Amino acid sequence: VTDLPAFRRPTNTVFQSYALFPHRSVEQNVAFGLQRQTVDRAEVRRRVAEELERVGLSGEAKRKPAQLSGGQQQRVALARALVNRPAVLLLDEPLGALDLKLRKQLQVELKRIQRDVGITFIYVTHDQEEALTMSDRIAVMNRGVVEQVADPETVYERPATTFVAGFIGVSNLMPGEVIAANGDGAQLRLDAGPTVRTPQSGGATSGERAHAVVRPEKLVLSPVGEGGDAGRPSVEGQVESSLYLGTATQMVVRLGDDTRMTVLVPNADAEARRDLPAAGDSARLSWSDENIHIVREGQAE
Amino acid sequence: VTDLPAFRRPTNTVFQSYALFPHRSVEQNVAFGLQRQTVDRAEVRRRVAEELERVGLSGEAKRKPAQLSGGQQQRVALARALVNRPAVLLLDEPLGALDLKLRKQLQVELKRIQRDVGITFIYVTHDQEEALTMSDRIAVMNRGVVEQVADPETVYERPATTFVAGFIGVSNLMPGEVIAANGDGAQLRLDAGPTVRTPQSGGATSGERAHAVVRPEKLVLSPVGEGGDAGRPSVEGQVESSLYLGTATQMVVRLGDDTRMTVLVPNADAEARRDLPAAGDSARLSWSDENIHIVREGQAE
Amino acid sequence: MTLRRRGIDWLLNAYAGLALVYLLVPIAVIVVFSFNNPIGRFNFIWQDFSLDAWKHPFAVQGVGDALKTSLEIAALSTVGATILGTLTALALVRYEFKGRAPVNFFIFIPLATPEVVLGAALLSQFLNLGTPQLGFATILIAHIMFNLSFVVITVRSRLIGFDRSLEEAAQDLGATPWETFRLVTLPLIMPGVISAALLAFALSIDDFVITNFNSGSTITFPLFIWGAARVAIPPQIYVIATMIFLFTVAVMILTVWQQRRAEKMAAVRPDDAEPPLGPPEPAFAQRAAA
Amino acid sequence: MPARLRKAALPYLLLLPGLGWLLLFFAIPLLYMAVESLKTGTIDTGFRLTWEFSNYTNALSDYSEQFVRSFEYAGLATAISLLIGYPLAYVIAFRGGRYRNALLLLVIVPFFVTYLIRTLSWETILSDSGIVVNTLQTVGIVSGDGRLLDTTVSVVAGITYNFLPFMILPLYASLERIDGRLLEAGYDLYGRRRDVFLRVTLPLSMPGVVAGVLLTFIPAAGDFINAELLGTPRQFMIGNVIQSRYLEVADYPTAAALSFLLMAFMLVLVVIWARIAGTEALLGTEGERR
Amino acid sequence: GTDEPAGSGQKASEQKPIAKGKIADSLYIANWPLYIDEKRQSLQDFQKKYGTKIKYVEEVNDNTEFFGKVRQQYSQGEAGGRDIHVVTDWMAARMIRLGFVQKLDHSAMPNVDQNLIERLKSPPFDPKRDFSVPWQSGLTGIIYRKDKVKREPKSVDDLFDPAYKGKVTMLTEMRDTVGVVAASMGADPEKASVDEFMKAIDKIGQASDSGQIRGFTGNEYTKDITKGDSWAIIGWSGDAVQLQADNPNIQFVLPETGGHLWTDNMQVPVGAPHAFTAEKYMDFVYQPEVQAVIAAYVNYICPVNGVKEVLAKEDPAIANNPLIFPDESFLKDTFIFRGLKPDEEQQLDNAFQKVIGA
Ligand SMILES: Nc1ncnc2c1ncn2[C@@H]1O[C@H](COP(=O)(O)OP(=O)(O)OP(=O)(O)O)[C@@H](O)[C@H]1O
Ligand SMILES: Nc1ncnc2c1ncn2[C@@H]1O[C@H](COP(=O)(O)OP(=O)(O)OP(=O)(O)O)[C@@H](O)[C@H]1O
Ligand SMILES: [Mg+2]
Ligand SMILES: [Mg+2]
Repeated sequence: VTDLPAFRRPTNTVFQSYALFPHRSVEQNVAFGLQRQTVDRAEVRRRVAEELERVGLSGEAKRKPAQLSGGQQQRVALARALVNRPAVLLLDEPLGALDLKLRKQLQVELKRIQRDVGITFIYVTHDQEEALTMSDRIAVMNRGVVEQVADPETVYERPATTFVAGFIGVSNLMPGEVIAANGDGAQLRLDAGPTVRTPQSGGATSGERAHAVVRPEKLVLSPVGEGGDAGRPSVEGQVESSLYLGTATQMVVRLGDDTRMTVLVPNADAEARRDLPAAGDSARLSWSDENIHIVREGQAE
Repeated sequence: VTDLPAFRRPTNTVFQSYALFPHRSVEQNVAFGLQRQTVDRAEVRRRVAEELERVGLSGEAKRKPAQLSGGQQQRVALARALVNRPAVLLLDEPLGALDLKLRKQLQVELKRIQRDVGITFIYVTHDQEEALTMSDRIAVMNRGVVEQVADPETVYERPATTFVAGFIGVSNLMPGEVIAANGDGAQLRLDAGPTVRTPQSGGATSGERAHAVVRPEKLVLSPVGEGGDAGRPSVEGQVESSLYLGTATQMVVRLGDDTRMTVLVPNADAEARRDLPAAGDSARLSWSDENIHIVREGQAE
Repeated sequence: MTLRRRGIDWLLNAYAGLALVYLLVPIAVIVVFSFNNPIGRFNFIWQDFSLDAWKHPFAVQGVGDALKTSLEIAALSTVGATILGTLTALALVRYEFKGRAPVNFFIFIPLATPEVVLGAALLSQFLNLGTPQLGFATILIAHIMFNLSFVVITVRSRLIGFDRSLEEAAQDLGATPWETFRLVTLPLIMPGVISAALLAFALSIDDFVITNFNSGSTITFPLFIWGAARVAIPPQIYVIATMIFLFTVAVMILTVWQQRRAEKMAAVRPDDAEPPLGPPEPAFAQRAAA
Repeated sequence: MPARLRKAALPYLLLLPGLGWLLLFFAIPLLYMAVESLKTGTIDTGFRLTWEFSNYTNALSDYSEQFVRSFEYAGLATAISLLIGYPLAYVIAFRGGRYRNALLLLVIVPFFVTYLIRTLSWETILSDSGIVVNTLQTVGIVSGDGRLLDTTVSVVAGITYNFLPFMILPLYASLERIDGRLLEAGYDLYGRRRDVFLRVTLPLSMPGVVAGVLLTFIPAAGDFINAELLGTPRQFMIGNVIQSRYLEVADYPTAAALSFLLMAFMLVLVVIWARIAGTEALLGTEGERR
Repeated sequence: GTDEPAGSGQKASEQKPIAKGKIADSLYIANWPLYIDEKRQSLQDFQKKYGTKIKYVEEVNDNTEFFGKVRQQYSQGEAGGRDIHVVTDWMAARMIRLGFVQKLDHSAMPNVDQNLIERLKSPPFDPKRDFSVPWQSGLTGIIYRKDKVKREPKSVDDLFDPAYKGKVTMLTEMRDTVGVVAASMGADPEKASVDEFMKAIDKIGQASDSGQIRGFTGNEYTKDITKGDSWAIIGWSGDAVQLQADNPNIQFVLPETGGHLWTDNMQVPVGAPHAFTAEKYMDFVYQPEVQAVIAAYVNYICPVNGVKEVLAKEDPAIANNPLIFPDESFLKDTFIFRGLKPDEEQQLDNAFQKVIGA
């Protein structure tokens, strides 16, 4: 495809900066692509109207881009691309320029429209949450190299590399040494002390260095001493800080080997929160085997 | 204060757009304020250096703003204001222009610096999470009117008005009628069916319309039929959509009276997620009394 | 396809090249003929190469004084027009006040008025008043007059792209209004002001028409050329022209360079960058739009 | 409070010097000229105000030819400038790359050679025995005994040359502002180069065209130097008449009347032009403000 | 030391001559371009002798243009600092008529009385030379390129020969052009009627419209003829002489029907700050040896007797050139354009201005 001139390619792009034609009205903007492909007048008008309808801008058809809000401009850019029914639609950080609330709202809308028209969207974003919520499949790129392609859940639960782990969500990386690895899992002696078992070996071979990854919400925080259910693997450390997020409380725990672990404690019920350890207290972090995951050094960029 | 000319006021501001002087070097920018107040040369140099040290830009002292990254520019703006040791520092969406990752990082830094210099920061932001994590007290304004002033937890857990409830975090507003209210709580008959008790009356009087608010993470989702623990109040509805957020799964449930309720289910363990109801299933939402809160119609903007 | 495109590109570039040649040929001729060694008075047939004219560029009686007068007037009128014009521009861009639109229009009229008319009108005034006596003073007055609008418009175009929050910031940091202007506003509009000054200087030193009306017995460089042109232009004049030319080019290169630096730092949107001798384009666009 | 008062007065204080100057040496002179234009008399007997409005009708009927010619030539020159200037500005803006400023400098270069001299240089270039004429004669474009100098061709060529930069600079300014991503978008939406140029580039450069046309046409229509040096009375424009009526025949009333007529025509044309082109220009600039 | 300026607008007759005074230390002369030797010897000598610094400004490019410039001041008795201006006969006449110039005191100018050539002693507009002293005189005739024309033009009619279409120029000075053409049509410009002049103007107009006449010029015709852009033109003798020096193909011929003899005169404007010194200078340049330097350079008709002799030694070529030192027989083919009444002048000027397109 790349060696076709742009105007021959069966794709369209929604530009990071929208790149709307300032001198053309909304509908003229949307019509631009069709007019280039000798579609007859009436047809053009019909499809433009339909597309504006879809993005809910029928009212603004005659306006000039400069007279629209950021969100509306974004929708025009979208309509302008969609109206051509490309095989693939490339969206380059389409919501990057909008403020939080508007972004959230347009995310939902974009999903709706995508389902509606059934075109493949390639959606470029820096916002991990956006990535997780919007996509069927995510490709995480690092310095132009794809590090993992998978469905959101896999990318989040089982990041392929430390970069992915760090980029999507908060990563808790515990360094250690693989002491045993085979088809159904591996054993890792953490520098923090305990030895842990992971469900997959992630191709690690015994003897090599690797990281164990646990997501913050998968960690259970309990006061030291009372052993918790001994079955579960756990590490100990000292609470460094505690941050109230509303839906949850985020705590940072420093382990023996100075690795920082982030724990997300849902604010399910108030008293539960009240007896959370405060900064300075020492605490135990435990998790269930299935929630730990191994990432090999090598893959760490 | 307001009728003093700007240049006489004991406050300083960090502007939304930083408004750094492009023709002056970083240190000249920072020195600007002090030079206006006949502080002697050496003193100025000392304090500027110290301030740049604080924001970690000693290395860039001689650079021009245009040669700095967004984050660095932000820090210069901060230093330029701080160096004057104002009684109050006003920050107008200081991180608004930065991208997610950088924002998070600078939030932490700002907190550190604030503790460090001990100046009162007035921090304007649209980002609810920022508000919750950064502040000791939050004032929520709607159309220039302050709707609530309180510490983050109170604002989140017990919003004073429906606007506040909606603005800070996702709000689940269940409309209903107050059937009884007194000092230690009120009773509300929800349009969705059940009657609920709330810990405070929020000044509501029986007979009037009001909303019951429950935060998404406080709701417990269980399949219909199995009554759950009957003690807990609950409502029934139909799952509309389910969104994977990584740390949690967000589900929208439509109640009998078409109120939409958002539920946040922590992704604590995998199988728990697996047997979450899918879109279309009907489900029961329950909560504990202490987590429900009453907001009066009137206050709803 | 791509071949055809390359063809078009080539043609376009060639065309542009020719256009440039058209612009430069006459200047080449001037430079060349400054080295001519004409027989007799007339210097428009190439005889043979000679440096005589370059050795004594001011040998021709009166040309030195004329040039001196021109430079003095250009310098003074540039200073005058630049100051007055900048103040006016500031008022127009910075303040909402009664009668701004009419003022804007009034500023524009001189630009839409042919030089002949400007000169003639001013002359009728001087003639009717009888004073001041036509000469240096009247030329200076005239030059400041026709330069003003150009300055206003050039500076204004710069001010329009100016980020006001910078001034708020300065005030917030305790700068008095005057300090704010001196330390923030002025340095930032300086490139615009410099462009304006250059433009004014160029227009002034080059002006014949208006000067011719109001010069009395004072003779500027263009007037001298006009007189000489009726008889014969000695090579010395081409020499001086070439010298002026080379000098201005040097100045230009310097300003372009320093403006580039200015633009880099400037808070105004980079697309406000104007060629140093850039015309009052935005203003005209605005007027045209009004 | 006094501070407030001062604030309110400030814009007027800033305006005072510049505006005052223009009032004193532009507006009032026009009044004097108005009076002058209604007088009768001869240079010897002196002129008396007799409200002779016929001066205007006479001037118009006597010199309609020169009026028409002026606008003819100016229009021609403007059109040609546009044809020459647009591609050049386009190439500099989009292909100039690193050399943009250098190329721009070349465009402005003619400014740095005294107007009269560069015009005289054309006299040399176009002279009957010069290279240009000879080659054109051998090619047969110009008849054997034909000539270029002292013809419409030479005059229009001179005008075009002298005001070409006024066309190019605004064109460049507006082209250079066009956001490259808009063109990208154009191609992405199946636009061929032609489409993208006609539908995107051209409309967005309208402000430049508007400004350029104004900046070229106005001085061109008032010019008399080119006709004087490169033409003969048969090419004389209204400017020639005004200046000779004023400075040579000392027929002030007619000269003043002509001046006003010229100025009136000019303003009318400008306003009309602004109305036609206005909207376009406005939108163009609006676009950049984003 | 300045002298009493005479009140303006006074009738010439009643005016008192310039009072004697002492030599001022500065003097302002307004003259035509290139109308004096390059070194300006006479100025330096004058300064050597009287210690007067002379401001010599070449500001007269055209009689009417100059008149337009100074009229306002002169009419208010202001000379604009000028002590001497040099204008052509008819303009000199107008200046006198308007009382713009001061009456000269011949007793202060012995050399003038003694050396002024006969032919110029009493022109119609100033019979006793009370208000004007000739600077240089000249002839208006035909200049042509020997190498371009097919045969030597004898009369002005030859300029209307279609063979020279587009290669003919005439002068913007109305009296020069109209004079010679009218003469070629059988009129005598010394006393011709306005109608006869108008006829000439019509003829010129037709030729101009037909393109026969390339254009009307001031001094700048010298360029065209040298370049060869024009072949046969109406021009001035002095230029012809100078041009010849550079290009022998350039020739001057006095039309059989008569050429125009004109004079550029020095005058002292009313209000001149150094009128007496001005007289002294006029007298000064009427010394043959001083005048010789000027004559040798400008090559117009020299109004001063005795110069020929001076030059005979140094530069016989010039001394024997009839265009510079014409004998009476040569001068009989010349006419001096008659003085015009203001209304006549207005009429002819307007008509002529129309023809030449300005
Ligand atoms: N293939 C390439 N060759 C040369 N330079 C490139 C190339 N790709 C990108 N760049 C340079 O890297 C810079 C960033 O490119 P680009 O805008 O594609 O990054 P991006 O990933 O889109 O950034 P963002 O995600 O913030 O939009 C560009 O300004 C360009 O100069
Ligand atoms: N007191 C006021 N009087 C008049 N207009 C006002 C006033 N306050 C604000 N505005 C108008 O409202 C607009 C927005 O004002 P302002 O920038 O203060 O909003 P904001 O809350 O800061 O927005 P954001 O939070 O996005 O920065 C301004 O452009 C201004 O025109
Ligand atoms: Mg990008
Ligand atoms: Mg704000």
